Amino acid sequence: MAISIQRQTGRLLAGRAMQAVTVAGLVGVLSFALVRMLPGDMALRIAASRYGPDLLSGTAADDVRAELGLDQPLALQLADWLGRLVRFDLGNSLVSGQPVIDELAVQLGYSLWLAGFALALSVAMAVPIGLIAGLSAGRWPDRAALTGAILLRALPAFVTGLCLIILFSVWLGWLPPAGFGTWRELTLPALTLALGLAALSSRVVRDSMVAVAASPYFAFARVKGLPERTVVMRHGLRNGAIPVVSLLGLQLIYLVEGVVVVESLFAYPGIGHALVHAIFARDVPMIQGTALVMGLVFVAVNMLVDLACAALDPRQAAR
Amino acid sequence: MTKTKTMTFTFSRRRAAGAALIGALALFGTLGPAVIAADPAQQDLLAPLAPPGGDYLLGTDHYGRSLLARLAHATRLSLGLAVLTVLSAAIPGTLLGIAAAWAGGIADRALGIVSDMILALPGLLLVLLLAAFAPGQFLPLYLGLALAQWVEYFRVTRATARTLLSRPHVEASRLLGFGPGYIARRLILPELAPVLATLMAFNMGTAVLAISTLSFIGVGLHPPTAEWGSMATELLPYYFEAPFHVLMPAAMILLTVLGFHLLAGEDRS
Amino acid sequence: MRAVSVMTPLIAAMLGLTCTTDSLARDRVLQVVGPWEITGIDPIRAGYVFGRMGVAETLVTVDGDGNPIPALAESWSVSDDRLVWRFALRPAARFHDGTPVTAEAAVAALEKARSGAGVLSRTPIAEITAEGSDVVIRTATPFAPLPAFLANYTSIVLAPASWNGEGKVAGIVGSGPYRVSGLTPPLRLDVERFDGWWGGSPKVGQARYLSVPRGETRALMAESGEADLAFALLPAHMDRLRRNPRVDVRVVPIPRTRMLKVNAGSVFFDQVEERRALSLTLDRAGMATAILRNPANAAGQLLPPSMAEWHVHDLPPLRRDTAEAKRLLAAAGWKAGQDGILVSPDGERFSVQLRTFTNWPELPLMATAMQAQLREVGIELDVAVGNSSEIPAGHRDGSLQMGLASRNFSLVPDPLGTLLEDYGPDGGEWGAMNWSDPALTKTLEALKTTFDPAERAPLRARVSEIIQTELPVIPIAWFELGVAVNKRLGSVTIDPFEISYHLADLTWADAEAP
Amino acid sequence: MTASLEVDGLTIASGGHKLIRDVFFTVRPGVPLTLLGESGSGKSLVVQAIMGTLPAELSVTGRVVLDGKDILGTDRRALWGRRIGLLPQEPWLALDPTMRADGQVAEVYRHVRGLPWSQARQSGRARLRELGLEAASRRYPFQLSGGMCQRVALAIARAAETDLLLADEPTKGLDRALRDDVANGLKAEADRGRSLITITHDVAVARVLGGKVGVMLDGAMVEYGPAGSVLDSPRHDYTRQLLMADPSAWAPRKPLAPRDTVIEARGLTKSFGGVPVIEDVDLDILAGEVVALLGPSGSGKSTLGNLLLGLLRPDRGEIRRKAGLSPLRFQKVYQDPPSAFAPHQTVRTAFADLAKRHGLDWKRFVPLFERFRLSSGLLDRRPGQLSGGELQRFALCRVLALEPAFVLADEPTSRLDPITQREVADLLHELAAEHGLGVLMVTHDHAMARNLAGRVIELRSAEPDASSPGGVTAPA
Repeated sequence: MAISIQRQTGRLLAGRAMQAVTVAGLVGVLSFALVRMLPGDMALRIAASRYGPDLLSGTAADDVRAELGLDQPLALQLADWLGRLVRFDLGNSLVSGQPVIDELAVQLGYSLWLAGFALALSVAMAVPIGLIAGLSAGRWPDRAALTGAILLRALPAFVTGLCLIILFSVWLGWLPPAGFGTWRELTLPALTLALGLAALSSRVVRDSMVAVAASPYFAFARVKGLPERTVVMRHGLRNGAIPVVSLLGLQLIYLVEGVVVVESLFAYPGIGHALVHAIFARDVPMIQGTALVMGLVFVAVNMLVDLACAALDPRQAAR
Repeated sequence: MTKTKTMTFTFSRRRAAGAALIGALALFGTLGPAVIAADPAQQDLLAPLAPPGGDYLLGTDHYGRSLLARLAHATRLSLGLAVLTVLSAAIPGTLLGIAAAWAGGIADRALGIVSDMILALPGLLLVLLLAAFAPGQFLPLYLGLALAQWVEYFRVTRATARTLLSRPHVEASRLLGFGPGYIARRLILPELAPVLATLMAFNMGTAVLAISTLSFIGVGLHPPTAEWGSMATELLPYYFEAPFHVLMPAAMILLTVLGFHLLAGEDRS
Repeated sequence: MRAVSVMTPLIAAMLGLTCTTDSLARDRVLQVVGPWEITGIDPIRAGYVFGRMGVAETLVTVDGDGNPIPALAESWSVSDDRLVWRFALRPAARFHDGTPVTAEAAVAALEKARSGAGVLSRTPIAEITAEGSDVVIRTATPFAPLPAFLANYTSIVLAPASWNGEGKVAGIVGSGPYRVSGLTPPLRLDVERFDGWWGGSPKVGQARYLSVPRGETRALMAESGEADLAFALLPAHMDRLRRNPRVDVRVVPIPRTRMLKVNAGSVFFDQVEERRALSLTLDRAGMATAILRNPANAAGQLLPPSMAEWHVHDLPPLRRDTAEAKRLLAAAGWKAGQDGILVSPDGERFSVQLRTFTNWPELPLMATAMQAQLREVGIELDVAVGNSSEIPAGHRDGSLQMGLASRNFSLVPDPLGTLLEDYGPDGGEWGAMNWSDPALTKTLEALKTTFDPAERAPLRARVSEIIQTELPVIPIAWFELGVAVNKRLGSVTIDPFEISYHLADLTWADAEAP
Repeated sequence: MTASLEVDGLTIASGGHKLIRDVFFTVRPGVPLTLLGESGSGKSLVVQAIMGTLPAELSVTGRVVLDGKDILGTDRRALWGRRIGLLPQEPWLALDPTMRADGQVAEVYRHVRGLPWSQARQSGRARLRELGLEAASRRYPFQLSGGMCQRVALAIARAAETDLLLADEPTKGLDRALRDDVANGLKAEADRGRSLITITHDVAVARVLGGKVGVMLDGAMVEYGPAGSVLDSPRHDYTRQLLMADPSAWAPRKPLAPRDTVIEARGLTKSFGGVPVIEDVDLDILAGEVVALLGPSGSGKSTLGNLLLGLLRPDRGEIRRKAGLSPLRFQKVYQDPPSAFAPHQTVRTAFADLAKRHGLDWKRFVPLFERFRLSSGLLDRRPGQLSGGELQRFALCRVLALEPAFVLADEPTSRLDPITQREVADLLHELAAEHGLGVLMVTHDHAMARNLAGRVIELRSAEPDASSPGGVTAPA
């Protein structure tokens, strides 16, 4: 059986690796093509992002055009990118001039910290709330949790974030409103994201717990004479976690790209911010690089989710 | 599967409340602009951020424009956009999902790869690039959101339809001579309905919030268009002077999400 | 239930940490926040932040009134033919790597600046050479504003070690009172005191610049005491901050004007009557009150009163008079059409696109306000909020009809630099479009070569007057920089030219005696 | 300590409707009690009343006396696993799918009996060893057969060592061989001095257990007494019917007169994921005969049937149908009747849609409904509101409306109670005779196969560890 699980894992990894390569190629070509089809003068856009509107001028743009070879044939530029991609070279940002890979390393790092912390916070909130709501389905704790979830779900992130800053930074003075580097700066943006995520995942935990609580094995665990707490911990959590894990995977993906609002509100560097700026600036290598990294994160997260599900659920491991 | 779920669309009190809420919003959006005399673009720079009550029922925004009139126009646009986006994503997504599950084999695998690719493409990239083609316009936002959302329906439908198709009652129907159309319409869709309803209710909110996110990063609709997300974003700097004004469009989003949730019915388990 | 009990110690731990780090937080890193992102490390992209944070210096800088004063150059002189400038470097100046600031190093840095998109590339400089400890600059034609061009951040002097073998900037080794201790583009720059600075030892040991794009966040950072200096406050937040006992709000007028650029070659704006009508339609006072929260910012003329040598006090200010505007438009041949929008004799509807951008958050707001105001006289405005490059792009391909921009007249601290670029015979990407005036061109040329202040004054007034009459651009509002200063800081100077935060002069007001 | 349980005057009502009326019995150590009755007779409610797990909306009166104390109406949670143990029905569902077998036994020792983990694990493994499950202790439930799961559940019940053990339909879903195994296991528990209550519809289980038997019908106890007397000389009609319905008690059917071949298979071979399930099978079904396809679970019975119907494609071999027959005339009857109907459709809709699809007149169904004793009131119900027997009869109507030539009946009676089972089997046999229908009946019940079918085909087991694939052994 151990062998079959290993073989299974191997096949899964190979499949995901194939997917990663396809994603890489597709994302690169697609973003290149779309960006080049966009209306407007690309060189001017890049110059505007590089030098700011005060220093922006047509001559600056002409220099940019010549420097970057934007007047070369498109096919040549694309082939150039693909050729470098094979050598794991993503090129330099057209705006900052730094290697894309260096910028992404910084930004992706911060994004993953933020996303990971937000995810952890959301789990820390969603699991107990969902558990209580699920085990009291239809009664007031369930209703209260649902109301809270809808409220948090419906508030734009910038409103939630602003309320948190006012509460934790201005009134209580506990945490800084913006910045990055230590866990203190990380907490508020992560909490903003976590509240939105927990709104959804607490409901999934709840639904999953309702299903588990109605299952014959849950009833049997009680009948065995196990204390309620043991029943929940030993037979509820793990079974209840299986659907939640796949959701967490989806949420992590959403987090890595969907944090633009939070990044901008809390002045936090990240990949969402990088992508938006790259698109505004028509910074093709950065767009390709960010999209590529996000695609690969997607593939990697999916793989982790598969592995986690297999670890949680022996039936999936054997399939 | 010893328990059989019954999919009766009972009109519970919860559903009635949801329908009433959505109905009220729809009414506000359709009749409001006609009934409310104030022009949503009419400015009064000498009376910005007037509190509710007084000359303007809900007060004025930062240009002294009637918030009531703007909310009514915004409701028409935002609610319409949400419904349109969700339908444009749900219908093809569901149909393709059923088709993939039915066809199986290469077609299924191909569609699966396409959906995986779209999921792997950052949704934000798609929307922003489309929006860059026609900045400030309605169409790219709508297209981008629908394009990013259909995959969800496709995946849910495909997974559910695949297990449904292997169930004895579907096999029996095939042996009894029923075709794919009947099976999809009468056997699969009713079973999918609760899941789809929940998904759609959620995505209504997601669509409105996505637009507010876009207007936050400066990719909104042309001024003076009123839309919930951009209203909240524009009023955000005045959070201290006029917190109520920021919360009003947010409250509209809340009511929409709440209404569709109630309408979609009980949480599925 | 169990999970709740797991959460409790977690929360307790977090609160505990909060308290301990809160007491450590007074380790005195001066925090500066502003909206500007650090888009790279090379001077032309991000030199402003190195200049403002006291990392790098220019040969010359300016005082609060915009007069050139010595910086890295102790003194300077210009030859009698006004073609040769000689800057004497401070012998005590050292780069952060310990090497002396030599004339050769300065020349190398300036040559780099001249070859890029920096302001030096727009001067008639013929040659830069090192002669002993002097930097010698030869210009092809007499060029009076040269010191101002040297004060711009793109002209900072960096040590040779700043460049790698390929001639790209690899790190910032400047000569200012602070040296870089950490840089995370695009958001953060950390600096620490450089003890070898020629000007003495700064009081504040460490400082940080954090780019905070949202105005709300900047205000809240000032309010919570997290930021010591918060720049570019939004008007909406200043009143609240003024009531905060810990914060001092300073408002400094800066040489910047929001203005409408119009295509004077288009059927809509080719006659001066049309441009005047446009100007008369705009409710500057309303916008300045509602949006900028200060009616004094309504621009009565292009250049603000703070630019004392250029602002003409007795020039009648631009005003609002919609009746007069309608009359002028009618005189120019525009008649109201069926939907209330004006129509030209050729049947062209007065419907124009206004391009603007979000780098300054008030621009889209003002555009929307103008949209409603122009509507009153029958002009339909389609507001397109996009990227700042769309205005120069539209200027170049002729597709621009109107653009709303914020123009900096102190990029080169002498506005002449900007004016030359914007109102020359061919217009400028951020100035006149399809418009020129021989008298203006002649006056500007004269200013370029006039070194005597007394001769310059009437010429400057002439420039302002011509622009006020002809309105190649329509001034809308002047600019002020709102800064929240935490009261624990002393000796704060806000530089209207945004060249320096003067960190080296700052003190901790509540610092105990050592 | 041993327990005795006395139930007296137990009545359970929902609203005004009495679901259980005046049930009484006594259980003593070593004398097991078996409650016998078909599904819907209220047996499970009795168990729930003893356990204290009845839904709150049901009202309950009477007495449930455990060792002299009336426990009805008290919270019995503290007694679970200590005084009262339960052997669940369908243990493959009642075992935690994500926990290995030994853990599920050991946790009783740890959390109920308070042993340290190391001892708890040892004891858990010892219990499994006693039941011959040593090899299975590190496996997950999905890796165990139904019988093994039942034994794991028994090990759990044994670990708790409660004096009173309730077994709720312990043989549900098991085939005959496993059934006897489970019954003997329960018997052993009773012999160890425990008080045992078993609920079943299987007369054979009651016979093995001995002790006392109570027969339940519509919520009432119609007969109660020592197993020997109740099962050998029943006094109540219903008890007699129940005994008669067991396939072993059926009289062999008159052999039918088969006519020409409706479907034949030659050299059929099918494997799943590289594991051969069917290898080189030849088969002929003639019009007007019932052929039984026998074999233990996993032997490929259903696969063979589905190959014949074209629901699966064979890897090799061919299937020939009688020329000129529309594919619609090859039909199937399913094992689990509720799953063969769309859960949200009323039966009327299902038939109306069928009529519309094939241009049939509704009148055509009416005599079928009458023949199968299906009143028109049932038509407006959904599958969830009908009994298994009713649904299976509707399924037969639905199939017959298309005038089939061949019907694959895939264990059509295994989910039905004995009386309905007999009824459905009889119907199939009659229809084969009347309509010249070829019936292939998949079953694992030898008695039924022998008594019902003209021919019996037996497939050998193709268990994963057995190297020999399934094949036809002995056409009778």
